[in-house]
Amino acid sequence: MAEVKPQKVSAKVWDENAVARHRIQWCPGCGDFGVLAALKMALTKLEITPYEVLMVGGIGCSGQIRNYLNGNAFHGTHGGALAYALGAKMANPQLKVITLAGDGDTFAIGVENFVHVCRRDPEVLLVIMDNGVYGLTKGQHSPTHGRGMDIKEWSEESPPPFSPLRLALTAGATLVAQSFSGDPKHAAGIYAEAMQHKGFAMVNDFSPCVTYNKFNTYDWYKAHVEEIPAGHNPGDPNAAWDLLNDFDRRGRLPLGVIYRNPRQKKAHARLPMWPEELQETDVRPLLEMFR
Amino acid sequence: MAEVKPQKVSAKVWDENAVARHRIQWCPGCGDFGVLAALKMALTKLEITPYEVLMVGGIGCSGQIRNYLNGNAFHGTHGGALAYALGAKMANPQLKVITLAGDGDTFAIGVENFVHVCRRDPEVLLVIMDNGVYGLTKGQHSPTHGRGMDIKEWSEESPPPFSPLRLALTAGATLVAQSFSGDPKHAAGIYAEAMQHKGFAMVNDFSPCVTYNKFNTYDWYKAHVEEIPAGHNPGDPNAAWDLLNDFDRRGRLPLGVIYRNPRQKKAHARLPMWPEELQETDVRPLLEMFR
Amino acid sequence: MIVNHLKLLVGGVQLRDGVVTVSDILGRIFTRAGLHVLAMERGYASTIYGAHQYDPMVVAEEPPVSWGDPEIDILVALDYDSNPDAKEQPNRDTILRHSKYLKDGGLLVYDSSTGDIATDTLERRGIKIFPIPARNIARDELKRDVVKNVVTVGGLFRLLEFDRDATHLRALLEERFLRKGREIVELNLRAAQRGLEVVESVLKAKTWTDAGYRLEPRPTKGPMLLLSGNDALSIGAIRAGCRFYAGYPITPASAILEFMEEHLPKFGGRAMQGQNERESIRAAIGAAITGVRSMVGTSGPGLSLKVEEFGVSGMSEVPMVIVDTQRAGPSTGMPTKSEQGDLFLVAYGGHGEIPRIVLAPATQEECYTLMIEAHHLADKYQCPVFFLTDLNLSEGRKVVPESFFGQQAVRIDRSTLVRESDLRRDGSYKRFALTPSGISPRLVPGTVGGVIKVTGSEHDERGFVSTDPAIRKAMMEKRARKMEVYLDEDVKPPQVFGKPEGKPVLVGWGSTRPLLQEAQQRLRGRGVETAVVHFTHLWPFHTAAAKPLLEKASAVIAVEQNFSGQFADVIQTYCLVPVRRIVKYNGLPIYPSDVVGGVEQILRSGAQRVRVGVEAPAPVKVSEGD
Amino acid sequence: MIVNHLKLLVGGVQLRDGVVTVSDILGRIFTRAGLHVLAMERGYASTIYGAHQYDPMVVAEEPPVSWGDPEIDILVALDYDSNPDAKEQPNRDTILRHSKYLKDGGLLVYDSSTGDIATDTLERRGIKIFPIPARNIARDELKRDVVKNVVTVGGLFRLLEFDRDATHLRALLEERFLRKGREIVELNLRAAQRGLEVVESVLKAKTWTDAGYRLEPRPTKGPMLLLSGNDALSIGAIRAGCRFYAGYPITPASAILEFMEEHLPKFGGRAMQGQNERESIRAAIGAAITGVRSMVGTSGPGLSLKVEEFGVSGMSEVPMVIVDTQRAGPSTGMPTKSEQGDLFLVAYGGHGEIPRIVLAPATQEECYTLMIEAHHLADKYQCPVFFLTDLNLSEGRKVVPESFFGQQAVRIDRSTLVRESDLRRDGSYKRFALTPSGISPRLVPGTVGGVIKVTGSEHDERGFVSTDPAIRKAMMEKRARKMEVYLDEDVKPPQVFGKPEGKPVLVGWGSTRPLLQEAQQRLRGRGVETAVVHFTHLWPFHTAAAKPLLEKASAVIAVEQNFSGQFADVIQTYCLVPVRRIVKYNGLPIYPSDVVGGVEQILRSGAQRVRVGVEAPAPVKVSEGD
Ligand SMILES: Cc1ncc(C[n+]2csc(CCOP(=O)(O)OP(=O)(O)O)c2C)c(N)n1
Ligand SMILES: Cc1ncc(C[n+]2csc(CCOP(=O)(O)OP(=O)(O)O)c2C)c(N)n1
Ligand code: SF4
Ligand code: SF4
Ligand SMILES: [Mg+2]
Ligand SMILES: [Mg+2]
Repeated sequence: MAEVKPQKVSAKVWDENAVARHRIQWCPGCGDFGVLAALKMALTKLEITPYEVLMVGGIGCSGQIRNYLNGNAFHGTHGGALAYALGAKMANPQLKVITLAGDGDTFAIGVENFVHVCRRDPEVLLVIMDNGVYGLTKGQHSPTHGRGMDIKEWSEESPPPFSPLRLALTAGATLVAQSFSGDPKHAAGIYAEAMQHKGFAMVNDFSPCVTYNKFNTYDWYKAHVEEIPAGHNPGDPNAAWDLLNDFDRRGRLPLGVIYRNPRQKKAHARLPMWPEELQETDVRPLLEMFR
Repeated sequence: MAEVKPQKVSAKVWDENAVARHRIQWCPGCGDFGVLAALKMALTKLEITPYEVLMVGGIGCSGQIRNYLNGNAFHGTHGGALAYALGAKMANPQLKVITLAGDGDTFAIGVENFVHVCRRDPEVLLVIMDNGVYGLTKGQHSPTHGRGMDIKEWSEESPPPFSPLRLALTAGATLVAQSFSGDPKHAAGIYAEAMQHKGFAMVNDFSPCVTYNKFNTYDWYKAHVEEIPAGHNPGDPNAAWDLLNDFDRRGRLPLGVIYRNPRQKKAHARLPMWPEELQETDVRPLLEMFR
Repeated sequence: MIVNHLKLLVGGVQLRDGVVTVSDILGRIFTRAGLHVLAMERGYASTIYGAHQYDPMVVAEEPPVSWGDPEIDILVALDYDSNPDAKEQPNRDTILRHSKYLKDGGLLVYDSSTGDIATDTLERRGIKIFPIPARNIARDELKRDVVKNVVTVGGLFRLLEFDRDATHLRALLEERFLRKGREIVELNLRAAQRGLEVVESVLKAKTWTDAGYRLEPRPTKGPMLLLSGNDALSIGAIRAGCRFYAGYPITPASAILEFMEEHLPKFGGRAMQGQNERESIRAAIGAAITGVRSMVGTSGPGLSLKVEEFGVSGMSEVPMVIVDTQRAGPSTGMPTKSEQGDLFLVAYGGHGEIPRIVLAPATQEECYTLMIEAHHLADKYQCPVFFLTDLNLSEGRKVVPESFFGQQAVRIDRSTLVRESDLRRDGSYKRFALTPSGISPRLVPGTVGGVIKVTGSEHDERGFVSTDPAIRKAMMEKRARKMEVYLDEDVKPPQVFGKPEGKPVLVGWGSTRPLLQEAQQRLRGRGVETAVVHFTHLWPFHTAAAKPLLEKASAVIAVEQNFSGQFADVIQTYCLVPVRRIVKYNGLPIYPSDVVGGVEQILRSGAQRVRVGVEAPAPVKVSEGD
Repeated sequence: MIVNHLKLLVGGVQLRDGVVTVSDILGRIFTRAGLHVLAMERGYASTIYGAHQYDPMVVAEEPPVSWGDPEIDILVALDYDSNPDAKEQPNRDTILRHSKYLKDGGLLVYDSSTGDIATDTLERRGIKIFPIPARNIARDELKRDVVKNVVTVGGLFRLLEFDRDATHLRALLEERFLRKGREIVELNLRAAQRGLEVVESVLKAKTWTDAGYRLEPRPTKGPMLLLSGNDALSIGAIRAGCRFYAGYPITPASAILEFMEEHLPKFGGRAMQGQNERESIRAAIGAAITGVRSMVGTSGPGLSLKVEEFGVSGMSEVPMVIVDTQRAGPSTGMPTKSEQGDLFLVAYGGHGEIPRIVLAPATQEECYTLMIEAHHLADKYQCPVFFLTDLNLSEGRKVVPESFFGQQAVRIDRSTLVRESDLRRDGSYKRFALTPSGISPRLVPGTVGGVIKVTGSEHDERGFVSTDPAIRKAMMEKRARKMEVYLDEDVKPPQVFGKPEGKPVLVGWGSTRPLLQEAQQRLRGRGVETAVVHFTHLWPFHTAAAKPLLEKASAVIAVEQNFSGQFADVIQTYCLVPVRRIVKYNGLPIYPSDVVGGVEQILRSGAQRVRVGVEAPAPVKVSEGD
């Protein structure tokens, strides 16, 4: 697939087969606009065509992104995106499979898929639009709600926030990164790196919800994000962990690729599907064991 | 509840209201026998009565333990145990809620509940009977399958094993421990400590499946487990992490309480349920806002 | 002059234009003025910002029979800019979409901030047009964008000759803003006054003495409330002693969760936002095990994810009230559109066979009363009780007298629970005792002197797992027996309006009752006498009450907001009478005219099935979010 | 002397005693000898070790019509110790449970290692008893515990005068053990010889010339196979071009997963053990999106957890074959007992309304052929296709000639897929084009020149989200239209045996067909002429074929292995004829005598519903695991 480039991959290509720009139904200023811009940049830079892309959207404001740019897209159940992506990639390794979902979708209802896909390590990119809330259902707390807040007492109903990066590392993701949609150019660089990773890549993107999260705003993020130091070795899991500890201690949020360590994996071809590949299936060898 | 001790809590008490010993349907030598013995020791030691206990069983060979000793018990869906336990404890904080489940139940189908309950931190003890397989469905790989094996190449179908302790730490469990059912006395001490923890306590117990796991046997565990050094400070999350790194590096499996760090939590009373508590509910104050 | 009898519709761009703000102010003030408000349909999109939103509202002196037809008397268009997709003019989205439903002689109020628009065709229909540059007034004159909605409200009140001294408006503004400072209140009142002035200048310029509609306050006996079905059922649950609630956010059930989170703790209860659909119901089951009355609420997709837990509740005999605020499926479907498409799921969903009860309230009042019944039934029969509302009933609001909530004597009967004092200490207690009624006295954990083993696998009387064929058979029959008792003791027969003998009978369930009653009246006006048979107790199906009724009909016609006529199928199964169907599944409410047309078509042509809703009101096709 | 016609049952303690080992050896060798074996019921517990296990098996010269009644000719009790719960004697569990079903004149073989037991009452019934101290012989004489099963087999073969020169046994042992060394083979043969000797000494002591039963090899045309429903359906799926399979382990579907994991990669496919029920089906849907024929398999609890994905497949029009190997529910129910309790779930499960097809094979052969059809239908109609087997059919084994699998011409028709060459490059391709058949040509991602947007929300022809009422209506009708086409072009009518006119008609579905045919024969023998109408294509219900048939019957009697008579309800819904029911739900298979008795009761008393299976075979009540 990748060798066929039937259309010039310019930034404009991404507006075809997509919802018209003026019909995008995000709130003005929503962080997801930045993610959309960054995605287009990364795809354009890597000269990926819309034909070879399969975007799997979560359910939420964020998941709508799949219809806001060109490329094949699927959207099933809330929380299920990564599992569909896994199956699609296993079936057709030539597809560029990108999962685009919210923090609620990924870490609340979808956390089981997240944990298991980290272990399975398909060559799938996940971009999480992390806004600390359930945007689409009008602002309830997501698992990352409370980031940066100074809360002293917890309850079962209101537990402390959750660390996407640490969970990804622990569960076995082979690329773990973080970006900020307030700086789409920088984010695009991270996405592009993650898109080329031979394994499961998670990018947690801080994508402010201007309507329902009045705490983790653009300004708040600007005051708290910090690029990963140049000397950081993403190949070393301990270095990754230490980096997170260091940033936590300083109350800062790292941007960049924190961990990258591809795993030795079995290669697979696209699964047979056309009649000419299937017509002559000979099941006789399967019968012998029943004699 | 806890103040009423209507029957002498001797070890024998645990055999009442339970499946007769000779009817226990575990394979002779199954590690779960050790867990059963250790549980009885810990409960007896703490003078807990069967009346105040609520055991929530997973589905699997392991989950059957709930019927093999006295005490209230519940068992619903595969993977759901922790979520039932959460609700029960929230509703009646006087109950001693103990969740008893397999590694498949907890980390495959039930991992979402595990992650979320770690965050929510109810005063619930979880004992995992970790045998690396799905015993009850005849030996398929569980998420901890492959422990100690030297595998070089992975695939989506056969991913690397999964670390219960690290996941618990990352997800926010406030007590994380590990035990070995091959040494029930030692395990009982750990259970007893975990039972007194004011928050969510996870004990991962190595409980060999003599029928389906021919790799992680008693002997294998005996050769690999090692008690946590006396100087370890379980109150320090970094120390816990370092300890795991150190044991991993040495190819050893730690036994004992790795982490213990109770969280500041809101106190709750038992929820009203009797007619005398509910009869006079006055909803008029709720109506005013609709005027 | 039409007095105290109109339908108005407020439209605009979602989140931006304040549609809900305006309709809230109107609804609340009309209610306080003793008028009856019924605002059942809530037109919004499953995106937060930018889609078209509209709120229709019937206002009348007497409680309206139903929400009526799409025709409206007054259209209030809050959007101030043009729709770039629309070739046609006038190009305000709200006007494009809804003006065809404006009655001749009706009124159009629109925000003319970006300029007046061409309205000749409307004017030719006798429609009176009131351009108000509300946004400009707010922004340029009053320097506060947000007061634009109050400008419009002020204009509207003037049109309707309502609240001329702004007593009601002032009271409301003071309630809301006084704590922010009197200036805010005054600013808002000035905004209203400016709206009023604009309307007066239009009236004057057009030399109209009035707009043709008037709303007059009416005296009431005691305070009146404007509340939604979700509000009413939440209050009902609290009254019924529900003290644990769990839900995962989902339209249109989220409001229940938010209500419970805010208010349940005041009654000693706890409400929890689940981290997913399964955690919610499992935690609720966990709470129920301990004896607490417990409930979950969700909508279609969330219900599908809970199916395995229906079986847990049924098999382990742990009571559970499950609210399903139905929305249009399947799958993610149309999250903000109403439908009655989940009946099959609640009646038949789940592997194997369990006892279960399905209730469906018809009105906001029944959301309250039937919810109290739901908790009682769950407790008594120790099984899942489904409570089926739908988006329009759950989110739609209606005026109900406050006194209504005091009328209902509520007895909390927990006689199926065993207390410590009831317990014989000989260890003879059996959680799943095989009783004649199938109902086994229920002990909760923590009771000194007794221990329970509760399990989702088949079990013996003590709760130990068993596959002994005789035990299995006895236990299946025990559980099923509970539903026989329910059919003897607790089920309510359908409500019957008119006499079914020899007549076409309109059958409905849940939220369609008002609609059927209005259709019946209209059909009577057209010389067609029908009966209406309406069910709130859907499952187990009450064959003994329904069959004799329906067998007498000349034709049984089920009216349902779904594709297949799910309840019609249930009736066919149990009554063995053919059921014709009028079905609608385009996301819009069923209108009385749909039913009138459908019935006439059936009587004329003998049609088995009429699919109504062919004509769609939306002229512009726009893709949305989820 | 009874030749080539018997039912035997092997019982013992699960895992410990080798019940499956023995029945496997017997089944395989009888098959090779040209006999027909039918071993449908598999009696085991949902624990690994220690429960009672039993395997009944019919062996005959011609293919047996069905599995027959519980009565057995030969009982083989492998358990060597006593049941501590049993007050009664003899106290071997297997004998306690099953000896009452031993026919007078039948045979009992038991392990007498811990001593002979009292068998006078059996002997009084003319039963010949053969105590074999198999365990002692194995342990003490042969020094290898495991060969005890072969001792018993050797004894049994001697009794049956079968394989006297041990040719078959030797061949089997060599296949299995030769790579471990010839000594093992010889040791086993010696074990068989010892069993033979013990039996001979009993015969001699009792002065019996023979045991009264004999099995004689028969010539066959080509090799015969002994395979299970799960084996057959897995092979069928591979033949049909299924190249992705996902499943989460669950009884009785795990065997499909294991088969696929082992064999699918040889055909270029991939099989995946899901980490849970949802991951399985979602990954399978993901694979299906890319165009691969894809399947999942599970049983009741797993199916309940997949319900939301039914809607995804239906709404997004992604084909999916879903195997449900039904077991007794509800909830965890009885994981190792068979039932037909999931029909409602597959037909009605899920919020909202989707097109779906439900198929249910009756035999191992149909597991193969119908599975090929299932994949074809999923592909053509782009919706979920449910494949309903049950535990007995899935795990039960039957002799099928190997040539059967070559007979079926299989054409892989993927004409609903769009290829790159079919694609016009003008961007006009629409994934959800509104076609007259409702079937839209399907493009898969990766095709140069076309892009698809596939969504579980309501959408327009291009797949963009829409709630436009007209689009919604058109899309609901498009999807529903596919099922009209299916009913025109692909559904198969029920199979009819006998003439329904004026006669009682026995209706069944899925695995009960053999049973109904045997019951029909027996009823005929008792002077009651019936017809049998059996369905494999259950949903959408084929009213056009069924109604005329059933209306002619003097009584319609559905025979189902569930509580409520789920298919009977479906028939009532669609045919409006009253359906009587013979139902069984105690975990045991329905026996022909159940049906004969049920029909006679219905004809005698006019009963609406007969619940069979009152008498339970288990004398000892023992709690089990899950
Ligand atoms: C099974 C199910 N439960 C609930 C919902 C309702 N729902 C839609 S989006 C959403 C959460 C969205 O939050 P997030 O993933 O963070 O996305 P955001 O809108 O913030 O981008 C929920 C709960 C649903 N669609 N399906
Ligand atoms: C929804 C569902 N899926 C599958 C099963 C089948 N099942 C029963 S136990 C089990 C796994 C048990 O493994 P584990 O939790 O490790 O327990 P163990 O038997 O090893 O103690 C499975 C898959 C089920 N009961 N329910
Ligand atoms: S609600 Fe929040 S997340 Fe959703 S579109 Fe608006 S700003 Fe973005
Ligand atoms: S199969 Fe394994 S886990 Fe299950 S009882 Fe036997 S030894 Fe224990
Ligand atoms: Mg979010
Ligand atoms: Mg296990």
